[in-house]
Amino acid sequence: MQGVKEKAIELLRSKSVDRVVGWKAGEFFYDLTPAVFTSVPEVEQSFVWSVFCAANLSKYLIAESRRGGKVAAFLKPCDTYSFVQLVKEHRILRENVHVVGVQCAGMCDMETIRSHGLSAVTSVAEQDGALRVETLYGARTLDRKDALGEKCRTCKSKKLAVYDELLGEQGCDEDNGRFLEVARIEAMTPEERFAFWRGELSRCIRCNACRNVCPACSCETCVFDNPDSGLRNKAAADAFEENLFHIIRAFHVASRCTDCGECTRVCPQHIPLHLLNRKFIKDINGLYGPYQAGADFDTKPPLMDFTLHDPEPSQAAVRGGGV
Amino acid sequence: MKQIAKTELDTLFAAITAEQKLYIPADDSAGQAQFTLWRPGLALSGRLNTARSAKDLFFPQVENLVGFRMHAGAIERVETREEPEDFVIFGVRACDCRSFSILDRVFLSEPVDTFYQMRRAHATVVTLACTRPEETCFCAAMGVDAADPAGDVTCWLEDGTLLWRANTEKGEALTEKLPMLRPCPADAADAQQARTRALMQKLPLAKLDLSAFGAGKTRALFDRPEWASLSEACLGCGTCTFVCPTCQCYDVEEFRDGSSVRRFRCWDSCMYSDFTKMSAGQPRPTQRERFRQRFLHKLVYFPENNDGVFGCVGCGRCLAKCPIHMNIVKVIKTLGVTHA
Amino acid sequence: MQVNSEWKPTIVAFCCNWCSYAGADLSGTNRLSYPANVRIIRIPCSCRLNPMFILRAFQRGADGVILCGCHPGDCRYTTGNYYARRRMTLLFSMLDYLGIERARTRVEWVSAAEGAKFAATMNDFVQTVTALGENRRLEDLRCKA
Amino acid sequence: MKQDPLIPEIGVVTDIRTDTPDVKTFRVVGLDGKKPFTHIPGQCAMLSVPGVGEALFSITSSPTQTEYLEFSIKKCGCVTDWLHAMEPGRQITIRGPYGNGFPVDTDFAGKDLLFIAGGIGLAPLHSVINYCRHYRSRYGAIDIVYGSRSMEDLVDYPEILNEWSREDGIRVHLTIDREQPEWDGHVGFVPNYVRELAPDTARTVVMCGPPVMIKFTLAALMDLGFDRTSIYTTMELRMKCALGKCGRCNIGTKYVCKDGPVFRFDQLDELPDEY
Amino acid sequence: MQRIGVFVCWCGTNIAATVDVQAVSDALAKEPGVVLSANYQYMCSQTGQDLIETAIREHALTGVVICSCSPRMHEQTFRKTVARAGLNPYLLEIANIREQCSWIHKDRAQATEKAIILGRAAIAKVQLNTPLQAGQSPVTKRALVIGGGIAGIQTALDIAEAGFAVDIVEKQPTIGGKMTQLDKTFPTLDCAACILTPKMVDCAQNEKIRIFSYSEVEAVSGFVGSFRVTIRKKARYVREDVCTGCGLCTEKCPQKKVPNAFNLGLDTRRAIYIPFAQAVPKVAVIDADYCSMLKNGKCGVCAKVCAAGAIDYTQKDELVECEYGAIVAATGYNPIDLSGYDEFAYSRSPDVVSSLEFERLMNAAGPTGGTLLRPSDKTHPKTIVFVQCVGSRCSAEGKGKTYCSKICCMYTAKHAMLCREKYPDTDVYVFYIDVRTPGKNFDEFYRRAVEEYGVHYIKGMVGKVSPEGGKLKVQASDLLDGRQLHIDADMVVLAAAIEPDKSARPLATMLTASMDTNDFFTEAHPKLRPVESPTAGVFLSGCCQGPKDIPETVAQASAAASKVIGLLSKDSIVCNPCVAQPDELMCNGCSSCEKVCPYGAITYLDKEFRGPNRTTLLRRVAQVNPAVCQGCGACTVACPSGAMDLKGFSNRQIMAEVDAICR
Repeated sequence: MQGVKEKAIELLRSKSVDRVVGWKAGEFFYDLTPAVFTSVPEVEQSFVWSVFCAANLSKYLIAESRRGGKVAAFLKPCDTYSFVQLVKEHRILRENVHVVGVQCAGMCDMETIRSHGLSAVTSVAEQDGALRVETLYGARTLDRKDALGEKCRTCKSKKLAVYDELLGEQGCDEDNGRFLEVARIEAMTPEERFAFWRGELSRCIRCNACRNVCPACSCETCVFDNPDSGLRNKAAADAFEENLFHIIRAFHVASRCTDCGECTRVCPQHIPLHLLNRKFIKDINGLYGPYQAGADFDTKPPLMDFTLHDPEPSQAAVRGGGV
Repeated sequence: MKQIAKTELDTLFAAITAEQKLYIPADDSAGQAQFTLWRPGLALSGRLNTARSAKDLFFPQVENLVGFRMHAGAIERVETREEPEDFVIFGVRACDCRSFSILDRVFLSEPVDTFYQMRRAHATVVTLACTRPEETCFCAAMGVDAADPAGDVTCWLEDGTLLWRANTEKGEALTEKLPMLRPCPADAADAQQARTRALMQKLPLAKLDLSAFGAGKTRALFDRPEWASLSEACLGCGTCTFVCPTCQCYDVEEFRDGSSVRRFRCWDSCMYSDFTKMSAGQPRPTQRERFRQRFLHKLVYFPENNDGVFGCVGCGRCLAKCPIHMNIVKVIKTLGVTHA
Repeated sequence: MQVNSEWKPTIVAFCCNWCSYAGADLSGTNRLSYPANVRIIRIPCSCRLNPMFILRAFQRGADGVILCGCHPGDCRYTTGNYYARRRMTLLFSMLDYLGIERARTRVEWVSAAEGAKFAATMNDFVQTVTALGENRRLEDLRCKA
Repeated sequence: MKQDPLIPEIGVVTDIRTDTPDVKTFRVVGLDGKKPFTHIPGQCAMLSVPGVGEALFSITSSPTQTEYLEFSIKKCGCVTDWLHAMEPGRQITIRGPYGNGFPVDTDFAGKDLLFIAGGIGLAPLHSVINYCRHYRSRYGAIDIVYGSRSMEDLVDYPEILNEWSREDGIRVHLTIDREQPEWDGHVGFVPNYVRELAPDTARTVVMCGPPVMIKFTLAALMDLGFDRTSIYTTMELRMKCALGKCGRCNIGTKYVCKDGPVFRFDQLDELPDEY
Repeated sequence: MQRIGVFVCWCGTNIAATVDVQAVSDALAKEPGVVLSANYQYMCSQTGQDLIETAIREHALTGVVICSCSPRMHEQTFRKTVARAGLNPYLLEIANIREQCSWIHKDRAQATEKAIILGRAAIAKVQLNTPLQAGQSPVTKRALVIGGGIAGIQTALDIAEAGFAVDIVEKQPTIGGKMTQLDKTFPTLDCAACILTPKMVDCAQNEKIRIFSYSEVEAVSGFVGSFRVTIRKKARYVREDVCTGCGLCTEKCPQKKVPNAFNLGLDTRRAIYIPFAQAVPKVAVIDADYCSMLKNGKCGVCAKVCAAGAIDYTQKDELVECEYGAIVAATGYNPIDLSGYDEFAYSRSPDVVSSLEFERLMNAAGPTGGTLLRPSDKTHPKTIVFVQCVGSRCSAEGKGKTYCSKICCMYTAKHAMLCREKYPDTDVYVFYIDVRTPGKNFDEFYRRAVEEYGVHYIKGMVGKVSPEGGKLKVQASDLLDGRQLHIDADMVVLAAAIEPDKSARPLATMLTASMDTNDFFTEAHPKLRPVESPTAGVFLSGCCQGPKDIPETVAQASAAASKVIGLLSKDSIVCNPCVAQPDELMCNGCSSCEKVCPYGAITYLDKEFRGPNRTTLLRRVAQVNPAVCQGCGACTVACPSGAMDLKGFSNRQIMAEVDAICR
C-alpha cells in the first residue's frame, strides 16, 4: 500500500494531529516496533509500512487518546474492530483519535517464515505475488500465503469497522475457514481433546504476552495480578494452573474478543490461543446468532444480553459444538 | 577427541540414558526445539537453539521450597525437597553454556542457593558447537565463541559425525561410560570452527559495540531521555525475561489449602508492574523504570558487581520473541550513540 | 450403585438462595435423602456464580459442580438466571472443548417447591459423577501430596 | 545438605507488647526457647505466617540481649495485620539475620552519636541505642531526637522515659507533631526541632523515619554544616528473598537487602535516584 | 486474626440424632481462628441465645458460626442475637446442618463428617466477613393498586381507610372488574351489582383514592419504598373532568354495530359508550376502532350533542409518572378462550355459551333484559346442559390447565338453581368430574340445587356436542351408571377454566415479581406470606395469585392492604446491606456491569486518580446506588477486572467456602 508514510507526514505537517501511532523500523527488515511519532523528521527517518506491520495498534490508543491533543492511528481492518470495541467500552476516547484505515493484503510473520526451515533470513521481497526469502545459507521462494501469520491466513474481514479516512478500498467480510480448526477439535473424542489441549497449554510459560497484547485485556488490574481476587498467581504451575489462566482469560474476553489474533501471534511458545477465543465466538454465533465484537458501537455483547428462550446449558455441546 | 557417526546417535543417547536422565533439544508439537527427556526415537532438533533456554533445568519455572502444616497455633515444617537424579543435558549451545556461569555468579555466591547448587552438581553439560547461526545471534559481541563452547563435554556435528571432547572430570567420567565413542584426531573440529568463526563475523550484529556499557556507566546512562521512547511500546509482559537464559529474578509465593501451606519459588519478571510494588509505594512506577532496570541490570549493574561480565550471552531469543520487537540490541544501539 | 463402593465424589452445589436453596431445605423437611457428599454453597442468585468458582472447585479437588437456580422467568431478580444460563452454556461448552467431561458440570432449575426434584437431581448427579470417577483433568496437582 | 537460606526456622512468639495504637513489639525465640540467631544492630529478619506471607522487619532488640529477639512492628498490610491479631504462644517462621547493619564497632566507635527517629523509625535505631548503652564507654555523648504524631504514637515511651533519659551522657529530645493537653514537651516536626537543637556537626548521625522526615532533616543537617559521610540511614524496599538474588530491591548496583539496609548518605548519592 | 466462636445446635434430636454434635464442635474447635466451640440443645431458645451472647462478650469474638437449621429459618433470629452482644449482625454465618444434613442423611458417620465440612466452610467464610451497615431508604406514603376489580377496590378502600393515599390503575374505562358482569352471587344469591356498586362509589368519593381508569402501567423502576411508575392514560377522547355521564352521546352516536364487550359480544353498543349504568367513573369513552370521526374525520355527532363540550377528538395517550411506596397487583382473571374446544361446538353454535356469557343472559341488565333466551333464536331453552371443568384439571400434555379453577362448581350450581327457579319447566343437567364445595354454606347450597331444585347432577364427561336441527345433541357418559347418555339440549353452558389476565406477565417483568408456569403471581411463602410477592414492596390481591371466589378475594385484598399499611406506616425501611460494591482502583469503566443490572443501580463517574510520578488520571468508574441495588450479583460476573464485588457474598468469601468444601 502506497501512501501510508506520506499520510503520516501530511497529518503531522498540516498539524491536523499532534501525534501519529505507527510502526518504527528496527534492526532488521521485519522487527518493527509500534511507536508514537511526533515530528515529520521522525516519520521520515523511521516510519515503516510493510508486510510486517502485523501489530494491532488499537490498545496503545487507550493511553494515547488520553494524553491530550489529537492522535492519528493507522488501523488495518482487523485492528478497527478492536478499536470500536474499546471505544464501546469507554476505554478509548474516540474524539481524540483520527483513524486512518489502511486496507491490508495480509501480514507476513517471521516465525511462520522460520517454521519453513528457513534460518538467518536477511531479506524478504515480494516478487510476482510470491516472496523471495534470502538467508545467509541461500535463498528460497515462498508462496505469499505460506508466509502469512495465522491471523491473516484466516482473516475474517477486509471491511473496516470504522475510519475517518481510508487508504485503499473498503473491503468486505471474508470466509477463510477460521472455524475449521475449532470444528476439527470439536470432532475429536474428549480424550483426544484433552490430550490436545494439555499438549498445547503445558508449554505455557505464563509470560503474559497474550494478555498484555490483547486489546480486550485492558483491565486496570488483571484478576491474575490482584491479590484480593483469590486468583493471583504468576507461576505456570502443574497442570491446571495454566488451564485456569487461559480459560478464565478466554471467558473474560468472550463476547468482547474481536478475534484479532494477537494472542497467538505473540505467544513465544506457539500456543494456538485463538482457538479458545474462536470456540466462544463460534458458540455465540451458533447459539445466539451471528455476532462480531467491535463491528458496531451499540449492539450489546451476547454475554451481557439474553433472550427468554436461550438454549439450556445441557444443549451447549450439541448446538454450540455443531459436531 | 572422540567421535561417533551421526547415525549412531541413538545408541549414544541410549547408553547415556542407561546411566542417567538425558535431555536433548527436540522439536515440540509446534515445531520449536525444547529440551526434552530423551526416549528411544526422539530425534535431535535441527534448529539452532531451543525456544526456552537451558536455564530451566537448573532454575525451573516453579519449584517447591518447603511446606508447612498448621496445627492450632503451632507450625510444622515439611520438607519438600527431592534430591534430583544425575542428568546429562546434551546440545547446549555456547551462549546458553555461558549463561550457566552467569547464573552461577548469582546463585552460587554466598549465601548459596542450595536448590540451584544441587541441580548444577547433578548435571553434566554437553555442549554443541554452532554451524549455522541465525541473524539474531550476537554471542560474539558478548565474548562467546560459538565454535568452541565450554561445558563438561563439547561436541561438534560435522558431515555425519559427532565429535566429542571431554573438558572436565565430569565429562571424562561420562565419556568413560560410552565405549561407542571412538578416538579421532584432536584437530578434527578445526576446519568447522574456522568456518563458523568466519560466518559469525558476517552476521549483521557481529560488530555490536558495547563500549558505552559496563561497570561504572550508571550515571552516564540512567537518565538518558531515550529510555522513554525505547520503552513506550513495551507491553510489560515477561516474554524476554522468561526466554532469557540469564534472567533469574524470582518470587516466593505460597499455595494454601486451609490446613497446609506450600511455599514455592517461581520465575518473576522485573518487567511486571507489580514486581516492586509495596503497600508503601512503587519505586519503579512506570514501564520506563522497569524497562531501564532490566537493561541496566544486564549491561551495567551486573558487570559492575561481577568483574565486568555482561548479564547477556547474545543468544538472540529476545530478538525473535518480543511481541513488539524491542530488545537489548536496540537498547545497545540507541544508547550506544553518545550525545554530541 | 455398583461403581467403586469405596470412593465418593466431592460435589459442590451452588444454590440460589431464593429457590434451589429453599428447595434443598424442602427436601430436607420432607426427609428426601441424597448422598452426603453433596455440599451446598448458598449464593444470592444463579447469576452470582462466577465461572471462576466452578474452576476453583475443580482445581481444589471437586469431582462435580452443579448450579441450581430459579426456573427461567422466575428469577427473584428478574433476569439473573438468563445471564447465568448464557454464561454456563458457554463455559460448559468450553470445558467440553478442552476435553473435560461435560457430565461433571450441570445446571438445573429447581424451585423452592421442588424439594423432590432437588433430591432426585442430586441423586442422579452423584450417580453420574461417581460413574465418571475421580476428576483428574482439572485438579491442581499442588493440592495433592 | 545444608539448609537453604530461603527456608525458615520455626519461632515462637513468647510475648506481645502494645506500644502504640498501631505498633506492637513481638518477642521471638526458637523452638528450643533460645534466641534464634545473633545479629548486628540494624540487621533485619524475615518473619512469616505461613499462608499469609513473609516480610522483612528490623530487629529491635540489641545484640546484647541474649535471650530473645524483639521486633517492633507497625500494622500495615497482611502479615502485620495477622501478627497484630496474634496471641502469645503462637508460632511463626523466622530467617535471618540479613543486611549489613550499622558499623557500631568501627565507624561509630569513640564517636559522639546523634540518633534521629520519627514514628516507627525508632525500631531499627532501638537496637543500636541499646547496644551503645550496653557498651557505653566505647562511645561519646549520645543524643536522641525522637518525634511522632502524638504522645500515644511514641514507641517505647516508658523505656525512653525510665531508662534512656535517666542515663548519664544520654540526652533524649522528644517532640510531637501537635499540641496535646498532657504533653509538656516540645511540639513540632523533627527537622525543625533538629534545627533548633543545632547539634555539633562533628557528630555521627543515625537517622530513620518516614521519607518526608528524612528529606527535610537531611536538608536541616546540611544547613547546619554536617558532612554526608557521617550521616547514616536505613532503607526499606520490597523484598522477597533478602539474599540479594530475587532481583527486587536493588537501587542501581546495590541490593538493599544485602548491601544495605544501612547506607551512608554519601553512598546513597552515588546511586541512581530510584527510591 | 479472627476470633471465631462456633455454636453447634442439637435441635433436640433433629440434628443430634444423626449428627454427633460433640464431634462436630470438637473438630471445628481446631479450625484456624476458632477460639471457642460449643454445642447446645436449642441454640434458638432463650438460653441458647444467651449462651451465644455471653460467649461473644467473654471471648471478644469477631465472628460467629452457628451450625443449626437453615439460615432461611433463623438467620434473622441469630443476627439479632449477635447484634445484642454488640457484634455486627453480618459477622454471622450459619451452617445448615439440619435441612441439608441431619434430615437427609441416615448414616451418622457420614452426616457428622458432612456437618464438619459445612461448619468449616462457614468458618472459612466468616473469616472474611466484614461488618455491614444496612442503609435506610425513605418510604413514599402512597400505594398503587394495579387492577380495579373487587380485589383492587377492597385493597384500595382499606388502605385509604388507614389514611394513606392510594391510586387504582384500571385498564377498562370503569372499575368493577368481572364482578360487574355477574348476576347473582353464591351461596347467598344476592345481587352482585347491589353489593359491588356501593364500593365502587366509595372509591370514587374517597379523597384518598385516585382512579386512573382506562389506564395501564407502562414502566416501573425503583424499589420498595420508592417505586417510580409510569402510567399510560389511554386517550378516551372524552374529557374526564368535563363529562357529566349524561349518556346523550351514547344514544345519538350513529355507529350502532359495535360488539358490546361488557355483554361479551352478545349484543351491540355505540362507538361512544359508557360500559354500564353504574360505571365509575361514569364518563363516556370513544372506541377508536369504530368511531368514523376518528377513522375518517367524518361525523362528529357526539361532539355536537354534548352539552358539556367534553368530546375531544385530538386527545392523546398521556403518560403520568408517580412515586409509590408499595404496589399491589390485582390484575384478576379471565375465562380461557373456548374456541379450541371444538368437541363442545362452542364456535359452531351460538347456543353453546360460557358460564360468564350465561351470567349476562340471566342478568336484568344483560342483552336479554334478564329473560333467559337462546342466542340463536331467542326462545326459551327447555333443556340445558352444564359441563364442568372445561379446561380445568387437565393433564399436563393437554390443551387446558392442570389446576382446578375452584369457582366453577359453585357458580354452576347457582346457574342450575336459578334456571330451575325462574323456569321450573326446564330440564337442567350438570356433568361433573367431582363436585367441590369446601366453603361456608357451599355444600348446603349444592345439595339444595340437587334436592330442592331437582337439578340432574351426572358424574361423567360430555364427549361431544353436535348442533343438529336447532338442537344440541349431547353425547355423554354416566360414570356411576356406566352408560352412554344422549341428550337433545337447547343450550349448553361450559364452565370455562379461568386463567390470569394477559397483562399479568409483562407486569410481573416490570415489577420483577416472579410467576409460576401458569402465570399466577408467586407468593413469598405459600403458607406464611400468601399476600406478598418475593419482591419487596409488591403485594398480591385476588385471582392474579390463584383462582378465588369473591369472599376469598376480598379477604386476601384486605390482607394485602394490611401489609401495605404496615409498610407505609414506616418512615423508612432498612435496606439489604449485601449490595454490589465496585473497587474504583480496579474499575475499567467499561459498562459491562451496567448492561446486566436489572435495577439500573449502576452509574458512572469521571473521577481523578493519582497516577505514577505525581500525575493525575481521569478515569471513568462505576458507582452503585446501594438503595437501588438488590444484591443479585449479575454485575460481579460481568465485570472482567473483578472490580465489582458483592458484600456478604464476595468472590473471596465464596472461594474460601469452595476451598473449605473441597479440602
